[in-house]
Amino acid sequence: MENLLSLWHSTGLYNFTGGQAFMMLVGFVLLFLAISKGFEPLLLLPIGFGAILSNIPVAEIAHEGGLLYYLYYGIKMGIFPLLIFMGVGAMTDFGPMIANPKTLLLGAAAQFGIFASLLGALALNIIPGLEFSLKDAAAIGIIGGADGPTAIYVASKLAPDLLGAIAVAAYSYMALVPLIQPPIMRALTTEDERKIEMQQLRDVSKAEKIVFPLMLLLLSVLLLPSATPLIGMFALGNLMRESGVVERLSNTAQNELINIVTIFLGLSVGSKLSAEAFLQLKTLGILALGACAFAIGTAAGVVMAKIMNRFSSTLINPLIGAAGVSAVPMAARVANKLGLESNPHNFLLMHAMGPNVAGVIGSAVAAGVLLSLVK
Amino acid sequence: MENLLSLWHSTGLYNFTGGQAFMMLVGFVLLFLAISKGFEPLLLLPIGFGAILSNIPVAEIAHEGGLLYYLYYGIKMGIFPLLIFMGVGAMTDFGPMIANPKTLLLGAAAQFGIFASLLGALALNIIPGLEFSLKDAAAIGIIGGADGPTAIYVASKLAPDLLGAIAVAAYSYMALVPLIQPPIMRALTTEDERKIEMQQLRDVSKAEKIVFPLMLLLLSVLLLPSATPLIGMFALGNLMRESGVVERLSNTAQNELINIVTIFLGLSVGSKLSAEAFLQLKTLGILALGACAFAIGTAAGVVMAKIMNRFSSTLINPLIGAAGVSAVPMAARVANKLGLESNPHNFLLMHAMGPNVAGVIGSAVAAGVLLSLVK
Amino acid sequence: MENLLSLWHSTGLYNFTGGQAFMMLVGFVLLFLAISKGFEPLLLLPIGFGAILSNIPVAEIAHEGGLLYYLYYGIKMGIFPLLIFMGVGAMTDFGPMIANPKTLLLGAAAQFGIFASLLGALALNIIPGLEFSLKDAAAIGIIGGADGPTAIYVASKLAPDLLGAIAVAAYSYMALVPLIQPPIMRALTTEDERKIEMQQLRDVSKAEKIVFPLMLLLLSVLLLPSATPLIGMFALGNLMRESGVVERLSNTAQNELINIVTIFLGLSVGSKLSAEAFLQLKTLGILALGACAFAIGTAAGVVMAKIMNRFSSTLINPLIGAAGVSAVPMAARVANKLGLESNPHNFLLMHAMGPNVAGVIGSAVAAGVLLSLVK
Amino acid sequence: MTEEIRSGIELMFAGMGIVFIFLAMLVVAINLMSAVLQRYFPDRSSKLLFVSSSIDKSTVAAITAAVHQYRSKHY
Amino acid sequence: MTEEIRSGIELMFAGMGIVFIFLAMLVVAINLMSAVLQRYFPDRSSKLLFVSSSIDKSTVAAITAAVHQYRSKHY
Amino acid sequence: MTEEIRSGIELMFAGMGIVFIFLAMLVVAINLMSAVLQRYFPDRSSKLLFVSSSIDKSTVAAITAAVHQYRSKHY
Ligand code: NA
Ligand code: NA
Ligand code: NA
Repeated sequence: MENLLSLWHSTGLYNFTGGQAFMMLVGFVLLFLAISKGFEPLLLLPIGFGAILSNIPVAEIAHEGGLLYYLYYGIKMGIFPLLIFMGVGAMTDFGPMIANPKTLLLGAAAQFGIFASLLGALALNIIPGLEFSLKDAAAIGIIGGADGPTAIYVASKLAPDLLGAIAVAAYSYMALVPLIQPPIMRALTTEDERKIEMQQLRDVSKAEKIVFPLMLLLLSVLLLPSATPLIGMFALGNLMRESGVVERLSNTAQNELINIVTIFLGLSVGSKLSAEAFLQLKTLGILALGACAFAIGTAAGVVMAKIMNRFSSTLINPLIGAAGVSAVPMAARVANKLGLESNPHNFLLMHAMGPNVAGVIGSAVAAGVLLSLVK
Repeated sequence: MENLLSLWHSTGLYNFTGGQAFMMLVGFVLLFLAISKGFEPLLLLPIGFGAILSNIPVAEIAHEGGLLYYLYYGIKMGIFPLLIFMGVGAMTDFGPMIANPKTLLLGAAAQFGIFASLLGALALNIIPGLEFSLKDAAAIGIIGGADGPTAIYVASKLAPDLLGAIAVAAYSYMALVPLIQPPIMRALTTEDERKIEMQQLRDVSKAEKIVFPLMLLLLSVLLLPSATPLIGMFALGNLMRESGVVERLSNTAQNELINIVTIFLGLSVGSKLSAEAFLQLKTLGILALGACAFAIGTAAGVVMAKIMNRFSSTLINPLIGAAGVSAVPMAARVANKLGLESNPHNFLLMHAMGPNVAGVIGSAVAAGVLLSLVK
Repeated sequence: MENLLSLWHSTGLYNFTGGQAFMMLVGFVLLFLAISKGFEPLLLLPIGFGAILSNIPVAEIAHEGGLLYYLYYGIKMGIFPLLIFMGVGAMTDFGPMIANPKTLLLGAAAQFGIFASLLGALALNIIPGLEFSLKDAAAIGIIGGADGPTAIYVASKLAPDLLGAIAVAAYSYMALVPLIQPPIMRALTTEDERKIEMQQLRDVSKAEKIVFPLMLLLLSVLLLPSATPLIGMFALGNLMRESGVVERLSNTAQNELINIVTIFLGLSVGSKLSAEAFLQLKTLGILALGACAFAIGTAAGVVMAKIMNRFSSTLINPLIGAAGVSAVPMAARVANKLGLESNPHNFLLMHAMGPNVAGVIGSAVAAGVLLSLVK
Repeated sequence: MTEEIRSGIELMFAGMGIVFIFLAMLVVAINLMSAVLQRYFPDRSSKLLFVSSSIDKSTVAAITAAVHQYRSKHY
Repeated sequence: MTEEIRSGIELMFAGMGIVFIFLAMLVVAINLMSAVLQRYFPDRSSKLLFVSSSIDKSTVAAITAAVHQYRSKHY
Repeated sequence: MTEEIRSGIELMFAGMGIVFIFLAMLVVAINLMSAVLQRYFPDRSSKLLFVSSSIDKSTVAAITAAVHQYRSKHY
């Protein structure tokens, strides 16, 4: 009898708190989005599952002694996001960007979303009950970078409590890029602008592709050392890819290693989706600001392209400016799709890949600025 | 001269203790069983090798500063068995069980072996020199779960000193399933019962397979949170498999990740095969109780099938009850083989897969009970 | 303004020290050697990149909180080199050595390079400003083993400060084997000796290949336990390969696992290439002694073969003695190439593989001696 | 009968009870789920496994080879 | 306007400034690099991607199959 | 001659001695093992490596293709 009572007292049903129940629901919603809607399933499936696991009453899987507690060290020490970034570097082809370097400026402009939403977060402090520190605001702004590992890396350093909400917002909005971007892109461009055909990209030599990651790293070393963990691991991955002499390492970095780390990273991020941290007004603020960040970044990229067209004879289709937010490769595909709508013979995909990968660099640079100036 | 003497004093020959020599022999026997007899080589080869390495005099590979000491943290923290369980989940097809859910009850009945041998361990305390605590008894009982990672997980929490012997017993008896089970199965069934043909299983839809792991997890959350680390990681692996949206994660979980962890887990388990811990009367008790656990579990599964046939018109071939101990997929194959002996047209394999995977769930549930009630 | 100043103060340009700049240059040179010259790119690319990353001012990637700091634990605890050694074991075919066991003696002789350069290091202490302790000298000598993981393992235990320079020397000279060895081999052999054709190797049975790693381990346990971490993991890898029952573990050990660990090991070794540790007279000494070690080892192997020919009727081509330094498989290829030059029908490759893999065992044994006698 | 044995027996009843309750509830839950899903999402993709192909084998050989060659060149 | 907002605005200007300076310098550096490399290392290996093969497909089929069979036996 | 050099020389003799003893004992052990195993377990599976196949290549092409197609559909 005593045993039975102690059993009942150890059930989840007896111990559930409302917050835990709600957060498990959030986890199931993320799983639904990942599986049924195809929202960035590689990340949102483990994150959603991690959210469920970490909110199970009694089990304490995210507390000392539990699996997610130990896995989280990989984020706390910055290891997981950097390894993923290395893998992404090994998957990235900088050819289109090297062939048309001025598209880098589109990737720069699109980072405006980061700083605008940082400012927005500070402005939201006028709402009673909301209190974002400068660190919080910076971590929220980085959602606008549209780059998962960068967002997680910055948030883990500046605002670990907000990590769960920030990662969820970042990946969700990346999945929503095909919905968020098109109206903004249409509103800011004329039909004629969307019809602009761009000249074919030149071939980029192997030597250029090998030298590029080293040059990128060197520039970052000289100007912005705080960005070098991110940019360095990215450049390492890319160098392994392009050098051609360590194919087996490059393959492992972009396959098994990134897969293993993705599972661990997702679960650990999910472990930060606790009721105390997530069920706050702040989370709504983060979600709202994240959406603004994406929208503003998109707009800034498009506008930048239009400005550049004023000063140059070889025109840029402003649609590819939107790809500057990164969200590789969805944003580039969106630009391609809208281009085809206006001109069925206009394939913008390769042209959009330039600002797209430039956006990854841009947000890593922005992350470096935030990590070095926000204290 | 001094140097030579100090060299001689540093040889293994000079420093060997009888216990170490015996344990290295145990390691070689495990290697022999793994390589020549095909006894669960994926685990017993690394375990046997770990036993040899950890018993080398002077080298102290299982002590602080040695490789096996550090690898063992993966077990101590519960990481390795849970990751293996995730991989097993990603390899498991619950289709046959979902098609015929009442076979789950066979998987429940077969867990009787766990609790019977738990009781047996306590009863053995009447033998002078044997002293099994309740925790020890629970860890020994779980051998009857016929599931490696579950046994290791429970033993590492409740009786880490017995971990080596328990893991060796669990994997050895799993390899011996084709010898242990048939006589019991024949003794408890009539020729007519063994001839029973079962109706063909219906197709199970993708949606059912996706929802199942989530339902399983939810039930475990509500009823038995202490089982959720095991069941949760198992469900995660299965969801990755069935969802179809994270194929690369699922492949990595069931290949490279599980392989890497298997090597580490085996070596770490082997490092617990030290003379002090293994060369005890307790070990004989564990081996004897483990065999009983398998035998009783097999019998319970068969008897349960016969009981269910009393109350149902669609008959179950009681041979598949034996598959309820899990030991996937050997136990199911044994059932199939015995079925074919009695009726050459009776393929029981798919029918036996239902109770077989149900047995995995059943022993994870039993593990949860033990972890929550034994303190 | 203040912000701008603080930004300028946070740039790499402002904070660079001469030492850091020089070490980054060293890193770039290593990358150049790896990519353009094909110098052991699998290791030298990550090592070079690690050298760059760890010398970035401000970022402190090799200090607490940085990625390379945490990765270095894998070396500090001896985990990475041992896992690589396991993978190398899984890649090694001992067939040619078992078919002609006396070639083991060539692998023994070639280890003379280790002890000669150890002595050389102690002798160099007469140069003012150079101060090599016995531990330093032993760690330097092991470069002559021509075996990366062994050198890293020994250096991490005896002289972690010299680890960077030692690893760089070891891998660089391994890449230079085709330049270092031929003149020595030609100088010590006559044209007639180089023309010696060796009798075809017999087939080696599967049973012999399975028993060999166990015998090797056992011998090491009895004679030299301090070598068992290295030899044990090597034997484990080889047993996984030859046993044929754990093919999936063997494949993972020689592919994904070794690739992942190679990336981590390379980066961590690179993190030890700091200006304070590297920009010393010691480094020049290490580079000079390393070259001597390779040269002396090569000579010793060749001379040993000639001595053996005095006492045996079945002649050995002394060129294969040079392969005894290990540096698998380059040294064997060098022997083959020189043999073909003297006799176009004389394929020595398989004959040279015997002393080549024997050299791996030989240097692991020498490592065991150093680890047990040098304190 | 010692105290320990008594608690062992209690554990056995509690344990087997929970195992049975758990798996029995899972039976119910699966039946419920299958009923609901088969009604509202009646896909049976697994059937496709048994559809056999009737394309001429030599055509297949040519296609396979072409794909292989294409991949090894273009990927 | 609070102190915090002010530092936020400062951060925005500093941040966007650095991002633009960084990427603009990268544009310059890439242009420089491409000029130098195209002059001194004028390889264009990527062109090879567009060279199409004209070997008879059935020959290829035979070769592919042979290679496969060889590998599965001899490796 | 310093104390250190002396211990270095001692180390050299001890080290080379052990290396030679170890590998020489390994030679003996291998010879022993080979003698025993070749007598009692005279398998020579590696010979199989040199058995070449004489199946008609086009038959192989068809089989390979069929296997490929089967796998891609049924696995
Ligand atoms: Na971005
Ligand atoms: Na079971
Ligand atoms: Na060597």
